[in-house]
Amino acid sequence: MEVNEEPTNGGAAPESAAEATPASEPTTAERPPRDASAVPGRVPAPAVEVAATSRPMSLGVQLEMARLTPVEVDHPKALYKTLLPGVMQVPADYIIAAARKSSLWPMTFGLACCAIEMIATYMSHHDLDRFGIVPWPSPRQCDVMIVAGTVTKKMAPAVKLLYQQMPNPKWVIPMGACATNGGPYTRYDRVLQGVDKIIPVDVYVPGCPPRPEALMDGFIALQNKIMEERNQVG
Amino acid sequence: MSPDEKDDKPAEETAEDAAPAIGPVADLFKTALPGVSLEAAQGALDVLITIDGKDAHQVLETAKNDEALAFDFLRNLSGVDYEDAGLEVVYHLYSYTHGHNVTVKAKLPSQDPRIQTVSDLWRAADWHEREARDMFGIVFEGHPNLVPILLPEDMLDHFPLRKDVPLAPLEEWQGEQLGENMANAGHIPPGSGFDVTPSAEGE
Amino acid sequence: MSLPFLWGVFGVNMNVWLDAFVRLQLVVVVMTVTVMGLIYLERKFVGRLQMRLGPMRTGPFGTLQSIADALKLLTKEDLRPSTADFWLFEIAPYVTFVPVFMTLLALPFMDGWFVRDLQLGLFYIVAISGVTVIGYLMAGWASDNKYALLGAVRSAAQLISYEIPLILGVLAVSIVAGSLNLNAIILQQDTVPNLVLQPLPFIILLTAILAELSRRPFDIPIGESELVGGPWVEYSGIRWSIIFALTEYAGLWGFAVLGSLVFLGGWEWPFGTRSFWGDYDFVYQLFLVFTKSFFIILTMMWISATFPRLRIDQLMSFCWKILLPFGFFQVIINGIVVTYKPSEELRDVLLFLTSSALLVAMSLAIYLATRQPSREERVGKLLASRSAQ
Amino acid sequence: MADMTTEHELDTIDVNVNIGPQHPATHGVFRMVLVIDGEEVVDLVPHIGYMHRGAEKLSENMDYRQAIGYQDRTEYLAQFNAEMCYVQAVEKLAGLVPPDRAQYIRVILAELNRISSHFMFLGAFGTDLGVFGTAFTYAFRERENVLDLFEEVTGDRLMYAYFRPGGVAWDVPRDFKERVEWVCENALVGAMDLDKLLTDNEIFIMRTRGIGILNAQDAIDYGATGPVLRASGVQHDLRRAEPYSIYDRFDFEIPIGTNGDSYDRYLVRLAEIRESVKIVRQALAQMPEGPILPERMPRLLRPAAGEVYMRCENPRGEYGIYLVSTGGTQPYRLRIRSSCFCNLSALKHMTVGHYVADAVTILGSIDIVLCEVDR
Repeated sequence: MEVNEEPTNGGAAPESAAEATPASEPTTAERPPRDASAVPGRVPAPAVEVAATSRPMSLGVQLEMARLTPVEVDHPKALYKTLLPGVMQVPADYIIAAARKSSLWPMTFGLACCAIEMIATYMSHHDLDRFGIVPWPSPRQCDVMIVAGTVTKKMAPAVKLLYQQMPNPKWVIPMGACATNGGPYTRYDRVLQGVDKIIPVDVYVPGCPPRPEALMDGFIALQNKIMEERNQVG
Repeated sequence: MSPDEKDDKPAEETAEDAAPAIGPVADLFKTALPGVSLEAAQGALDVLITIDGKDAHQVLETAKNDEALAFDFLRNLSGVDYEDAGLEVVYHLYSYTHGHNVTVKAKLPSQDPRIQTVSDLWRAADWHEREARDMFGIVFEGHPNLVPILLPEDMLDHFPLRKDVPLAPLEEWQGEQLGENMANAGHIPPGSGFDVTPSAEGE
Repeated sequence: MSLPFLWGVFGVNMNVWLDAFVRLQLVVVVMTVTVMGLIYLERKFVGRLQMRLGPMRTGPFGTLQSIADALKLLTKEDLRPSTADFWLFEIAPYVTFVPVFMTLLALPFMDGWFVRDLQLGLFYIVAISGVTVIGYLMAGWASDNKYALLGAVRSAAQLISYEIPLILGVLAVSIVAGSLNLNAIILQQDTVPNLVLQPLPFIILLTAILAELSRRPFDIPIGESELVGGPWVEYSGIRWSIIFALTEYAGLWGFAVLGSLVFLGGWEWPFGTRSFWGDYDFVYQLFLVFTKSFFIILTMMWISATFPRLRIDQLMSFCWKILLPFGFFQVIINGIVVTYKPSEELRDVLLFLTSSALLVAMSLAIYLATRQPSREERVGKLLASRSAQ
Repeated sequence: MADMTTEHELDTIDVNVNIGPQHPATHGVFRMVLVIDGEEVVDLVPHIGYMHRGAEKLSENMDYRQAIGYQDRTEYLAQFNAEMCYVQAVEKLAGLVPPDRAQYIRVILAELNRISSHFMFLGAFGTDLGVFGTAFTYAFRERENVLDLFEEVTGDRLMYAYFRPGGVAWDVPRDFKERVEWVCENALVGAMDLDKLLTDNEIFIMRTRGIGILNAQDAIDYGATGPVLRASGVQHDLRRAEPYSIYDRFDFEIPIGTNGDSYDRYLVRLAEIRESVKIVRQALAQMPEGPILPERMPRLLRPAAGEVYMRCENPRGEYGIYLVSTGGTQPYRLRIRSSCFCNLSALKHMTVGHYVADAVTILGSIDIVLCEVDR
């Protein structure tokens, strides 16, 4: 059965998406291949299961896809940028960015195993409070959202809502492989392959789960990013 | 005192012919349920009793109420998809009074699997049955609220653990694209696993 | 005035309004600096209790941390929910904060220095500090959020019910001192601080202050693990920092100074009215007042770091069934002792005896009310008693 | 005019409060809708499934050894116990018998993992009751010691994949015995500190005694196991009732509570820390030298066709692996029986009738791990 190759109409899909699908020889078997008899221990990249295209996508999955549209991002102009004359803005940018950098308040938003490493980072062994980072329960008073764990498609609308509730300027740190691109669970269809599909992301922290030092390194990288982007951020 | 049938079980793969001795629980079941056709076998740890789906409720009710069996703890209830051989609902039971175990396997057709609920016998079954319905589409008649528990509430026709549902394809890396073209996040390339009609993407 | 040289230098004869304005500005500056210091102190002190370092990176030893927090909160986008009631939402932070700031007016920090010497200073402070409840209710109702409403109703119940023990504690002392004017109360304490005369009202006042500021054992409204954030869950940025940070820490400082003036003898107690350094003796008086209030603040922070949170009904029954009756007894007994005008020493001894007897009675009542079965009964065979390990 | 005389019946409406997926008290992504009348909980509707990420489906498409990783990530507070359960299930099917030294290493690491999981519970339970940071930091001081030891042995802080069908991946470092002894010593000190902080604290007792009572019969009916069951007075521990691995060589008591409330659940877990230290010390004393993997390990593991329901005593209850194999290299069906899934189903039964603040306490006292609930 021929794998449909024509790009979707409406031009929105850039060409790069077309050949992103691996060259796949159409397998005729109705069922996906069962015995991975190749080299033991290594799962070969399975051919794209053509069988799926024959099944109509169930209504539930379509309803869910509609809920997973990404968040629209607005960067409002800062008040001091409109009031202060140009020459005064540079020092003002520097001071305000330094203040924001040294008092990042993340939201207590642990999802899965990475949450345990996040809690370990707040505790006395690797103390995040030294950087002025205090976890805060309510999204209204937070600057950073640490997505620590797998974002499933059932949880994605809640993540979007929390992101929209946070006041600007806000940043997102997807912690761990699951939040970056689905991690070990990426092949399951109920898991969102990376939180950057629904909200814009600033600093990715790799690891499964990343060590507390890796999360601290992520925070320091975010601090440097805040200092670099001090004139663009509102 | 561990049930005796566990230690007389020789290593299984050595002798296919000398089938391990079936535990005493099977005989208790046969005496308690003369009318029902059940075939017993000896699994790695417990006795396996295979019955047909229709008289599952009757077997399990006697298992719980009969004082010789007295299985008052439903350990685990899981569905298994044997593709052509149909579906199967497996009940693992344990009795606190006698301390013995049993595995009851109820066979179901794979097209329209229906079985009587056991949530009236054990309240533990309530959530396990809802999960079996989510994953395999087995309908448990008489269940108080058969609402999806692990899947979103409105996903009633997608059963992920069935053998014919494939794994999701690897969507392309979204990181760099996000910068200039937000509309494309979450885009599923054509020809990949999901037959996504453009309208569904909400262009 | 113990600060003659200050006014003389300016050579400006102040009219009343300008004088009040200058003193107010002085109090505002001192308050903001102290609030920032308290926030930094709380994070460091509670961090130290939890074997953590607390802020270290911003400035040497993290000293600029609260400045960074304040500046960040200033430049945050302050959201307002679209369905929120506009004017109520805007005014609520100010209605919460202004009364707390106004209580600082009547506090005499030094021998002669205060913004206004009110004859009913104590009465004024207690009355004004009751207005913050309205601010909480406005915030809770205006932000159209179920959590906020529940938090507001809970905090209203708590603050109003703990207002009365606060009044009784303060009333008992004013009967002893014979006047509501804070200066008179302090001058009366030159030989023996009121804490010795009146231990029970001091305990009642401390508990009531903890509840008034919703600090740890009594922080039902902002119970993080239950209803998140209390009435100001919808506020963000500068509005939230006014309600949460300024109100709580300014109130903490204000009440701590009040407690030290009324009970620990303020700047009067150890040295009486003798002046050591002539015009500059306001230095050691200020030092005395601040060290005493510093100790009260530290004990409050220590309590807030170690105690779990009370449930709302336990909190209410503790106030109505224990603090109130003993407060009333204390006031009645003080009245009796004072009206019979015994000699000076006999009055002090009588006051001390009755008050400490009542304190023992109260702690007995608390023990009976919260009596738990003994450790063996509760724990028994489960955990070997601590000594056995 | 009639109703002017009768006292007008004030009709209050029940407010339903949604303690949503993101909430400091829900240990992850568990959502419960409380229908409350004033402060009292009238009804509770739990919603789970926010962390359902298909560990079972994915392990059915992977080799037997690759599926070990999913056990760590499913039960991420007691990884060694979960791995031990899965690995023993595969061994039962494949007929492998691990050498003694490997069995001892497994028991020592599993019991140490039970200690670190209980410390995590003590910290989280203290936070639910309001001691915001203090309980957590003291509990984590001990937990970091245990994690450092695990890192020396397996190389990773949280996701070990150290147990293999047939034994363990590699041998333990030479100073293993002294390190484990030092960690046990600290665990006892830590348990005593938290005991001092919480057990005799009046407010803690008032908040937890008599809250969320689950009597023995309901606990069995809901399928609750582990500390929740033992707090209700049922003397059932898989290490004693159905001894697996080499647990029948150690003697230890099974702490059981009396009236099944949140306070007893806290005490049972605190007592279990001391029992686990006893087991570890006995295992250390008896640990023999020798190989850690059987000589004849098949390169490609193909267990015989058949099925097994292997169950182990995890810190939160009975963790079962129902493994069906059709002789191939991939498990045909792997079903994880989660202990928190059943304990959580009893939440509504325990919470209705209490206050909102108690609902959070009861949820904390069950000590749930959301990834294990949703798998």
